[in-house]
Amino acid sequence: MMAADSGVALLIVALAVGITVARSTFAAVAGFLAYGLLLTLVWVRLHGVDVALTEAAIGGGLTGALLIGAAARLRNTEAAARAERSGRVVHIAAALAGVAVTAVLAVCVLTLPVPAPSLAREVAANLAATEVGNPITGVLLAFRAMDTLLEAIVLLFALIGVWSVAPDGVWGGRPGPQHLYDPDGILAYIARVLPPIGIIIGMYVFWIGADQPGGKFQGATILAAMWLLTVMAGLTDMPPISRRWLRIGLVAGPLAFIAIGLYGAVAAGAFLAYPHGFAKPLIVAIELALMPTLALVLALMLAGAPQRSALR
Amino acid sequence: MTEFFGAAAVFVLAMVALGLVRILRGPADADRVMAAQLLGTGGIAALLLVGEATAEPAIADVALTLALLAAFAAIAFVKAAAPDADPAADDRA
Amino acid sequence: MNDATIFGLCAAALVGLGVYGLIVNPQPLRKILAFNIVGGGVFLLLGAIARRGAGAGFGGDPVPQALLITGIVVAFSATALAVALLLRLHDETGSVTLSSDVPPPPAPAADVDAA
Amino acid sequence: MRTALDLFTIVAVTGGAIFFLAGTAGLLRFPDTFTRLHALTKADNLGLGLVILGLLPRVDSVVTAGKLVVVWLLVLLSGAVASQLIARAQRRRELRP
Amino acid sequence: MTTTSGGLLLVLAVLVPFVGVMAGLVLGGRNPQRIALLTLVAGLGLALAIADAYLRSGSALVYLLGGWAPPLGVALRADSLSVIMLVAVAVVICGIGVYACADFGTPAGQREARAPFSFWLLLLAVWGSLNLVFVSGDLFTLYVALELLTFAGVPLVCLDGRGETLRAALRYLLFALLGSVFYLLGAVLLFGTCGTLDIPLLAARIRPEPVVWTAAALMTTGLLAKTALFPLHLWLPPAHAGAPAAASAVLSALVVKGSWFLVVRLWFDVMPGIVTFASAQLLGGLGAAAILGFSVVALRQERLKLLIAYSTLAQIGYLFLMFPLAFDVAAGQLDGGGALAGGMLQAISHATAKAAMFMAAGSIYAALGHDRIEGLAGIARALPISVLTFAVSGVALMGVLPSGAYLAKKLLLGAAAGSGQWWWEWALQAGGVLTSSYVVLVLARALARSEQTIQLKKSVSRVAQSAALALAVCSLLLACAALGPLPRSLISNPLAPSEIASVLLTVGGGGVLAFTLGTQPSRIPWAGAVGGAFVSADRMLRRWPVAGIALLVVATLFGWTLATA
Repeated sequence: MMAADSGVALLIVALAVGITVARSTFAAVAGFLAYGLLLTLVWVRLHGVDVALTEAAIGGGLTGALLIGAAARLRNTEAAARAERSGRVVHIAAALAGVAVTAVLAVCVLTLPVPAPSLAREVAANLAATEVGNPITGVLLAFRAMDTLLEAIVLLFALIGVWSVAPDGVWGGRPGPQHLYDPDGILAYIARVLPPIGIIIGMYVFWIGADQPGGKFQGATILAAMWLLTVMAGLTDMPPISRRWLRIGLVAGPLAFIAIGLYGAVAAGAFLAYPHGFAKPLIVAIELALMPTLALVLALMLAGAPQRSALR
Repeated sequence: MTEFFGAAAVFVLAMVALGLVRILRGPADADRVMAAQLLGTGGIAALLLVGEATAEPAIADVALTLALLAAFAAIAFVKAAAPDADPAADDRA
Repeated sequence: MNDATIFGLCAAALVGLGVYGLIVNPQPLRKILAFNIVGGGVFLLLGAIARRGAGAGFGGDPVPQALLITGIVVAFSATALAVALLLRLHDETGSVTLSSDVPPPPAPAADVDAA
Repeated sequence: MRTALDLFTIVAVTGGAIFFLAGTAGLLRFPDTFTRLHALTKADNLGLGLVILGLLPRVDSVVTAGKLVVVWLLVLLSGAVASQLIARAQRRRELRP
Repeated sequence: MTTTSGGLLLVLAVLVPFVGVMAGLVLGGRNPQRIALLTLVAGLGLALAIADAYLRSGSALVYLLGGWAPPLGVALRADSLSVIMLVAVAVVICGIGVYACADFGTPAGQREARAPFSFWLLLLAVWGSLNLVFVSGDLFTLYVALELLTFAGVPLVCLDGRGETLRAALRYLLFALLGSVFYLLGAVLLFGTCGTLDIPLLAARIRPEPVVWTAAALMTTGLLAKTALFPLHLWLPPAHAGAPAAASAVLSALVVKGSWFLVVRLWFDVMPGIVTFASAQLLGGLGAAAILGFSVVALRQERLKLLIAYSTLAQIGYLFLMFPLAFDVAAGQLDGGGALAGGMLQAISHATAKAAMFMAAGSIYAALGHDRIEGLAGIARALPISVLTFAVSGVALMGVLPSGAYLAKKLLLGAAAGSGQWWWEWALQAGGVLTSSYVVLVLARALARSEQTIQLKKSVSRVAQSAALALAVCSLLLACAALGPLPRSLISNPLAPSEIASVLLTVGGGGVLAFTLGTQPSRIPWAGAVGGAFVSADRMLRRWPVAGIALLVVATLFGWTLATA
């Protein structure tokens, strides 16, 4: 399989070259969709199926849709951007810099210590205490649960940032444009057919996460995508961001996480620790609480800043 | 069989690589999105073949996720390119 | 040469390319893309390091793999925030240039009530 | 039995690969957006279908087999929808003065 | 390693502001402001409680999250540096919070307004993120903390929604992302080499070798880009000058300190033995270049807020002078001691004084409707408190007696003399003179008599002005540190001839500089040309491709100086 690995690696590099030098921004973004796909393949080859699932959901789905939507909206700025293109000296200097970075990193990769340091043994020795079968879930929700809590908060802050650039007049309103609903259109068709399947798959990916690759984040991404699909088809509309239920939904997951963490401080001696025998139920409870929040945050981040007054 | 799946994966990937030319060359943006969208199909095939070669059952879930989100970018493109287009206008034109 | 090394070298190339793109491309969306390419490279390097740490029955060290998932989410948040700023800049000014050669800000609103 | 199934797998996967080849050829050689779209959707979807068909006998659980079939159906569905939407968008662009 | 008593306070210091953000988000309307003010009180109390617990135990507070010890788990840790920063930031945030009440109230008749809502939530977000930066003991958690800080800081830049500020915010975000990706790359390499991300464990395992040098160079450079040290400063002037005053104060006084603090952590705690003489000189050299260059550019500014933004850039340079001074040549490693204490004192003096200065400038702007330095004549009569604030914080930055910066300078001068690095003594003294030059320039304008009585566009809240003054006075009072933790011998009789001479030299030298290099048409032609050259060099460096290449050049230089022992 070394040939396949080398082939994929070369393909990714070639694609990255294409994305970097493409004249058209749109071409670069479309290339980026394929980039996410190829990275998914690499994660599988590197035995990181959990990572592959995340990349498939984020790289293949959300980031791609976000960027391609932006590229389509910015099409009329292409000419101006091209006029601003850097000069030859900058190109040469930047190319030299890029080559130097690559060379230094390549040396680093080749001189990494052998045998490689690894925490795999520690994880294996302590996984039983977390009562989950998937080591990634064990790391994300027990050993390094703080990072996962912070990750949920990062998303929340980024969303506040996205909202904060809204025009003043439409504050509290609905994000994104109003989409027309065409009952006979193919978009409405797929927006009716796909979401039920997507919800099942999303819940399934979430549910198996405790013991096999999968988890709240990947499941939430799928749910968010399904919701956005119905919005884009005009079947539903984004809620105004001033809605109380929406605000509650945004913080419910992290707050539940913190509450369970504090319960651990009382009952198990440390913040984010789980009492003996209750680790798995509590981990599942955290994931269950986080999933709707994550789906909501992700969908709202993709929808962008409020654009329409809530009254209309 | 492992070698066979590996070879098949490489072949499908090579096809994907050729398709990338269309993404970069265009000429229309529609060509690019379409090529990217259909490369996704090739990517899923390669993924399944690689997964078979490494015998990881969870690969099917990755493929499922990719397939589910396959059309997402294309729809986002269509919607951003013509957000308020009247669908009925197509049939009149 | 094993798979971890191959993809580690691939990661090195991606970081270099992304850095090049970040410097030369004036269009902010291209910079966001380049940032994602560098990010992909860094993640790939971490993935290769995780693969090197395979052991105890795992195909890769689970700790760096978990860090990767967090990293991918953080990179997505960054992208979403940058795109939101960019689109708003475009709506507000009709241009997306980042050039500092445009005239300096005429007057900041010191307080928001006045704005 | 094993060899027969292996043979089936090899034939189906090879067939799938050939369809991918055809699809890529169409993507590169056909003259305009609409013909490319037409050729491609057919070829790639059939290609994936054959690959999945070839992999089915090797799957040891019914659930995984079901997942693979769902993958194919989903790709068919989204391919059809996306190509129609893209074709509409492209036609609208071309019709615009 | 085990959890110490009082460790849970560290968790709370991070969580309380974050929970405040979430509560404000849910309750909406005018509540974010109320919740923020409540959280200010609670957070200040927590910071003081942590300081108390630290002083009681006499050693670092540690908390093992989830009870898992590193390398598998993540530990929070508060040493003396963390405690100092936690308390200083809490005080500054409280001052800014009081000041901002005047600017960021929700207008009557509106249920919820965008700018106040965002400001109060982001203020708490910045605070929680900074606290996390100060107490986290894990390089990856620190990466997440850095990103939290960036995501909270960037929207503050463009709260008023004008195109210019949106552009500044986007530049800031993109360059900061480049910085954090460099940091992450370095952390990944360290993990690949040492198999841990925990700071004490890393310090024990790290060895001088190429991968470590690369990692250290990448991380340092990435953090410098986020701190806006010369020549990686392209994003700071428009961002800090364009933001509303309270937001500028947050960004200038606090947000840049987060990444600066991480450089301190990295150099002093992770790799004190990896640092070489040359690399420490390089870091100090960039700082010295920042002091000299940006002070001159500050003199050439026409707008007060841009002048203060450039002053921030110069002061950031000052914060890096402690690195070469802390280098123990005999032992071949970085050693805390007087230089580190001086640097920390300088950082908190700057945090308090710079927040006060931006807030005073904000009041002046609001009252006049502009902030052109040319048009400041007569403002001292109209807004005495704000001008006094500016003067006091200016004195605090100059490092003349009596101020915290004075003590800091003394400590750094002592370290320079002790290690025989006389050239840094020059840089330190020149820094004081250069700082005084732009302070004198502004004060001369503000105190000048104006022909016609000045028309105020708007009355400025007295409470807000007093909050700014209080912070400025805090900066002066830091001199009292000599009565507590620092040796009393540092402070000398302010009326001693040598002290008076030093003050006169600093202020007088600043006056001469302001007169020769300032904005008005100079009577000395070469001085105008010199000032103009600095301005064009700065404009050149602030172009994106130049800054990008500079970033890589700086990284290369660090890698090279680290490798050549």
